[in-house]
Amino acid sequence: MSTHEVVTREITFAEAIREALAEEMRRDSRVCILGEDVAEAGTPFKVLSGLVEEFGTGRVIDTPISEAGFTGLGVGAAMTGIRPVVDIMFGDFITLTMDQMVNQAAKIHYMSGGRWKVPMVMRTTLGAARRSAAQHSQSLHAWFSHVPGLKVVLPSTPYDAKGLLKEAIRHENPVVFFEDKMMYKMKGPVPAEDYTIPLGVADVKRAGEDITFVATSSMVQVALGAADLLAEIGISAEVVDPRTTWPLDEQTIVESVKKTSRAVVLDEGYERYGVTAELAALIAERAFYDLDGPVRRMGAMHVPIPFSPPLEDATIPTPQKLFELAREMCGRS
Amino acid sequence: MSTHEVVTREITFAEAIREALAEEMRRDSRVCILGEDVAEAGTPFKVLSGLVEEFGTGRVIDTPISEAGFTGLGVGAAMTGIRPVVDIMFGDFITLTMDQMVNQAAKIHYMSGGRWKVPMVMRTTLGAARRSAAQHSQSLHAWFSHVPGLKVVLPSTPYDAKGLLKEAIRHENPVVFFEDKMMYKMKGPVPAEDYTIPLGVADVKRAGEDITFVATSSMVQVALGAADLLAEIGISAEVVDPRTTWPLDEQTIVESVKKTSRAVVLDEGYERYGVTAELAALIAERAFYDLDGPVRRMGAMHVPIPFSPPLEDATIPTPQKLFELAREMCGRS
Amino acid sequence: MSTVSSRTETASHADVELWIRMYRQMTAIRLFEERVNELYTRALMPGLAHLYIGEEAVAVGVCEALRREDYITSTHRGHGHCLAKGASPDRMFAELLGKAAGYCKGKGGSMHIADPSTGNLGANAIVAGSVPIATGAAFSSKYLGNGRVAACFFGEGALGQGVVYEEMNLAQLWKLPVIYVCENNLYTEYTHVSETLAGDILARAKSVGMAAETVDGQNVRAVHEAAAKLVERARAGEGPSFLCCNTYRFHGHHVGDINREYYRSKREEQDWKKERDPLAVHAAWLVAQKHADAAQLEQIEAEVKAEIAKAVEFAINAPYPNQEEVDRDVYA
Amino acid sequence: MSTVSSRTETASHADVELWIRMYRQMTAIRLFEERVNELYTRALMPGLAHLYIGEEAVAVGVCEALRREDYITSTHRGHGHCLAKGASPDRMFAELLGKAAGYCKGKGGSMHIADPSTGNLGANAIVAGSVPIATGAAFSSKYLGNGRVAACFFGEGALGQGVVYEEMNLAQLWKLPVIYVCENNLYTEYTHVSETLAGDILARAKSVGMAAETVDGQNVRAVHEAAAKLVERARAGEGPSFLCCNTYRFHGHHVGDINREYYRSKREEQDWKKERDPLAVHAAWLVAQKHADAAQLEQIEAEVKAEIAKAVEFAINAPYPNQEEVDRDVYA
Ligand SMILES: Cc1ncc(C[n+]2csc(CCOP(=O)(O)OP(=O)(O)O)c2C)c(N)n1
Ligand SMILES: Cc1ncc(C[n+]2csc(CCOP(=O)(O)OP(=O)(O)O)c2C)c(N)n1
Ligand SMILES: [Mg+2]
Ligand SMILES: [Mg+2]
Repeated sequence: MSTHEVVTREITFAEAIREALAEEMRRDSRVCILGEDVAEAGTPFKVLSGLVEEFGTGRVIDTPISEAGFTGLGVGAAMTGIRPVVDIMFGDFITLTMDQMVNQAAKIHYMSGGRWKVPMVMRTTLGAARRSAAQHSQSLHAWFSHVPGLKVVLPSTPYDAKGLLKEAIRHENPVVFFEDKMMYKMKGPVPAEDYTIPLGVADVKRAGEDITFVATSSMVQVALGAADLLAEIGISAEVVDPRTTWPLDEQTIVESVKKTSRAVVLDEGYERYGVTAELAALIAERAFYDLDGPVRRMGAMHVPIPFSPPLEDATIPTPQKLFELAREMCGRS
Repeated sequence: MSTHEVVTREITFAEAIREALAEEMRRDSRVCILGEDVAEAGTPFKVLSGLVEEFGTGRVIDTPISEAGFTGLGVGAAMTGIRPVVDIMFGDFITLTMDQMVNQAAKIHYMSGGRWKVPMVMRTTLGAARRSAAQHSQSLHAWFSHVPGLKVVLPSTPYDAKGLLKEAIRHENPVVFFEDKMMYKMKGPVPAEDYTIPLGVADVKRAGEDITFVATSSMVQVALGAADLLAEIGISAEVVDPRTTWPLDEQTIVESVKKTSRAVVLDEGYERYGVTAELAALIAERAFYDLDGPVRRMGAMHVPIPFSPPLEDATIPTPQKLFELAREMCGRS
Repeated sequence: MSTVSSRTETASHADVELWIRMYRQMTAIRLFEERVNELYTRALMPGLAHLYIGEEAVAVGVCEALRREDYITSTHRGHGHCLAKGASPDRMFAELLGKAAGYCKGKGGSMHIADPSTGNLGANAIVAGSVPIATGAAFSSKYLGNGRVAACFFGEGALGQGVVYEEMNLAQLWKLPVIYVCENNLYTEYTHVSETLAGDILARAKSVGMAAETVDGQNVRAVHEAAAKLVERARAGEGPSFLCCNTYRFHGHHVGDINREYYRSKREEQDWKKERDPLAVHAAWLVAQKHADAAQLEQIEAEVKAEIAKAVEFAINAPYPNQEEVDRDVYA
Repeated sequence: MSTVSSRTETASHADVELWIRMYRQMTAIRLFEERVNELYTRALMPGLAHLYIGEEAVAVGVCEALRREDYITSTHRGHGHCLAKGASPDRMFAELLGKAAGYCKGKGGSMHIADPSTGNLGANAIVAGSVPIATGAAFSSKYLGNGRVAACFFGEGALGQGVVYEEMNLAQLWKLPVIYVCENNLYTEYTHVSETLAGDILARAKSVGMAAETVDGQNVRAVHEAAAKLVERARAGEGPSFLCCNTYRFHGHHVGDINREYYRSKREEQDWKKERDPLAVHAAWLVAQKHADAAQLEQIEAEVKAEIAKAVEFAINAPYPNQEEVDRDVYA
């Protein structure tokens, strides 16, 4: 659970995002939004509804379908005094922005010997289960996590979403912010007061003793669901949410596993060469002498996400699957 | 060492690539090459010199500087009866082709329920140390390894390069083939006879007892160099080269580590969320009960590759660094 | 704009057959899409779908100018292209419902229907994603000398994507037999074209030296005549071309886009539906020219309706794929 | 093509000063690049470099039309742009040698020199990579209302990259103060422009409605006059423009590209060097118009030579960065 005390209201994840943007745009006139159908439409997910009415089309800017074009424009704008928040509707479309983000945004500060900086945010989505098929369901955040110069945020609650997004907007580096499309309607407590959450600090979403689940974004709910089921059979699971894959709060993760001696890492991206690989390798290295058994991984099945509902459902980790795995790991199968 | 017997000549890595292409182009008139400065120039690395003279500009085709454009054209051509080999000069430029490779090439077979296929090869490069700075020195193969539907090849010798490239060209799926720029002049034995090497079969480049180095591409030489140094102090290192990161020959890797009980994984990409993470996670899971100590990782330092020689040199694993790490792991520090 | 030559007086039997067939094909698309909307509303279809209603003349006019072995590539709004190129509604509906009998075993869904047997290289959910693929198919045709032509459908929104310009340059440099068919329906999702495209659409194709023309996309004969000429040109080795079809989608961006007044007026929609419905335009012409009478057209509609109903029935009753299908077809 | 207006009769003192300064700047670039080549040949420079010799009039003509706080973006062939915008040769040479005193502490090298103090957003080793960045800088200028203009240099090879068309569309839609300066030197590495670009270069800009013109890139006054007009236009809020400068690189694609006959003839090179050397053209004009005499020009050359020699000396003797620098500046 978060350590903040002032919890006043329940709002949705989408509202948390919108509030973060509105507050930062009020605070700093250099903050603007660029993306497809972000203005009057407020995005297809309606996450930005109302912003153009408050800030006008000079700051909430509809673009052509030019992901590379407006992302790259955002890089140049960030270098020269603007703080753009670039909206990439589906995370699958980051494929079109890799040159801008990786060869430009991530490297400019370093290549210029620290003389230019790129304070921009890319907001995009991840996650399957919407029956959107292979080109609208990917979780490709592992790619950006692999690239020095970028920071990568994966909020799992409205509280985290708001605090992390405000921090990202104020940040001096390019930050990629991944939102699970399936989470937009999820509600949670969010203080009305201004707050930010630093990048690189994990959050223990549930304390436990017997096994650690390290889970990101959408998978935090899966982990919490499994923890509930496990509690019923007397197994106490700890759920650690890194919140950012880079910087990565290694210490919180490793300490949890040292305490519980068992770990499952979960992430909605593909397992292979993905986030679960890094987390598992980290734990296996740094908690080596405390582990009771191998670290286990759960991620998307290594297939393009199928359209057909029964097939799609089979590709994603579920609380039930995690429950069964954890029960077995704790010797209760 | 490779298991082939017929070793007749020493040729360079670049010659091996060229021979593979020439032989396959002679064998199959559908094979053609598309890329920047591939024809008369034979690429800036001169890897393709002579091919246009034999096959003409109808099959060795100079393109505009349109990486997305000609890669995507290659996808469509592969679907309709051609077997294109697309040449992306520097691996850093794959950023421009991600949509074509990931949203299209990798998924078309699956999305069409197996009805279309994409038998194309992308050849590109990896590796630092050429004083080419941050946009011409990356090793980004982890990205493609993360994506189901693609296969990823990383040859480390002229022998492997030729056999794997011929296999890739005959293959029915999209294959990405990464060549270390620094290896083009390296010589090695290559049979004159036609041969191919299946994708997904690791090669033990050196047998040993005390520690396993799992190393890819350029890092195989680093591992062999360290193994030589270790031999001098009585430590016997085994060097396993997976040759393809996908499919991955898990069994050969895991068996080696079970035998030696110690492992270092090496890859020239960034360590974080990269190939070393997958290899380390795999070993830590499947050889868990046989490991003497944690699996260790060596990859590029997590920084954009600097231009300045002393800085660049500090970012890359070396035989000396690996030697020292291995010595310590074997309790001899 | 090309105008339709008035061949009325001298209309051959084949012409009339073609015109009637085009009417039937447009009707099939219209009725297909209406059932898609209904399946969505009744919560029988997983996910969303983008209806082609209002734009039928484009797909039909172009595809009737192609041979079966010619290629097309399609978009997120792809049912019309797929039907026009010859796919059957039953397997299409099955695909839309994620059933094993679908063209892609249910793995692709609405946005990815593909069918090698009719030369359909696939719908594509990446805007402009199929433009390189069509160009590549044209490259193959030229390389193999098999005389095939590729028609590449995309919305005007795709002109925001740089890869389109890369492909047009390549196609023109190499004289590839591809026709770029731009369906300018005035909107990219919820944004008017005037906010997303500067300058002139045709000029973009002409700048690489490509033949380019605009046609009334609500007039199937106009589309067909223009397309036939460009296809012939491409087949004769004279290179690529660009055909801008001015059209309009009568419904929302997708089936769930119901309240549209914040981005376009009801009035605008009504005007298009009333004045420029491609089916009505063509029907009126057929009747006026006495190529068909009202009864004949109603008969066609009834036949198509029955076929579509059967197709929906088939799809609803078809089984889902087995779970083991999930990791098949990843690699060939 | 724009032609240079003949202001000779009425040349003001300021004009003459400008013309002389342009000569000095071109000379500085020429001599700088000659030393780069020499450093490479003597194996004192790590890696490769792309020389700007032959193209000096473009960078100088454009940059003399800009203010210090205006922005430029540059390319792999970027030393000329950097010098023309006001950078000092000593820190540039230091960067080229990977020394700590370099503009980027040696971390960038030849292909990444950047300098905020002169508005240089950076050279870029991705062809067309800086086009979005310049457009973004122009976006900022407009957003902040600070009156700055961005000049975006790129080779004609960059026109192969789709992102250029995305940016031109955005810039024109939003009337951004950016000037796209295309350096058409006829080759992309080892391939002639006729093999890589179909159609007409200017038409590509004009297709989005952008003002576009071509100028003789070997005539520094012609470049300057055209650029000054476009910069003024941009500063006045009239939007972006495109300036195609016809030019030629006298040396290889990079310092190691010695045998070039397989892609262009010695004859072609000699003709350009003899007839169209931008320094010679401008010197001849200055002398013919009596704005300078030979002695004055020699004097300039001598001064510049001495400055460059000192700069090289400085760079050679400068220390490399400390090893601890390697992981600094990854994050701000
Ligand atoms: C690369 C990419 N960006 C954004 C989207 C989201 N999207 C789907 S359809 C669409 C609008 C397409 O407009 P247009 O090309 O004109 O086709 P239309 O829908 O009008 O037929 C957008 C933005 C997408 N699918 N792909
Ligand atoms: C995206 C990308 N593709 C390829 C290259 C390799 N490359 C470097 S310079 C160059 C040619 C550039 O030609 P042009 O833009 O005309 O500039 P010029 O060298 O003639 O000044 C190429 C292909 C690159 N640096 N970036
Ligand atoms: Mg549209
Ligand atoms: Mg050039």
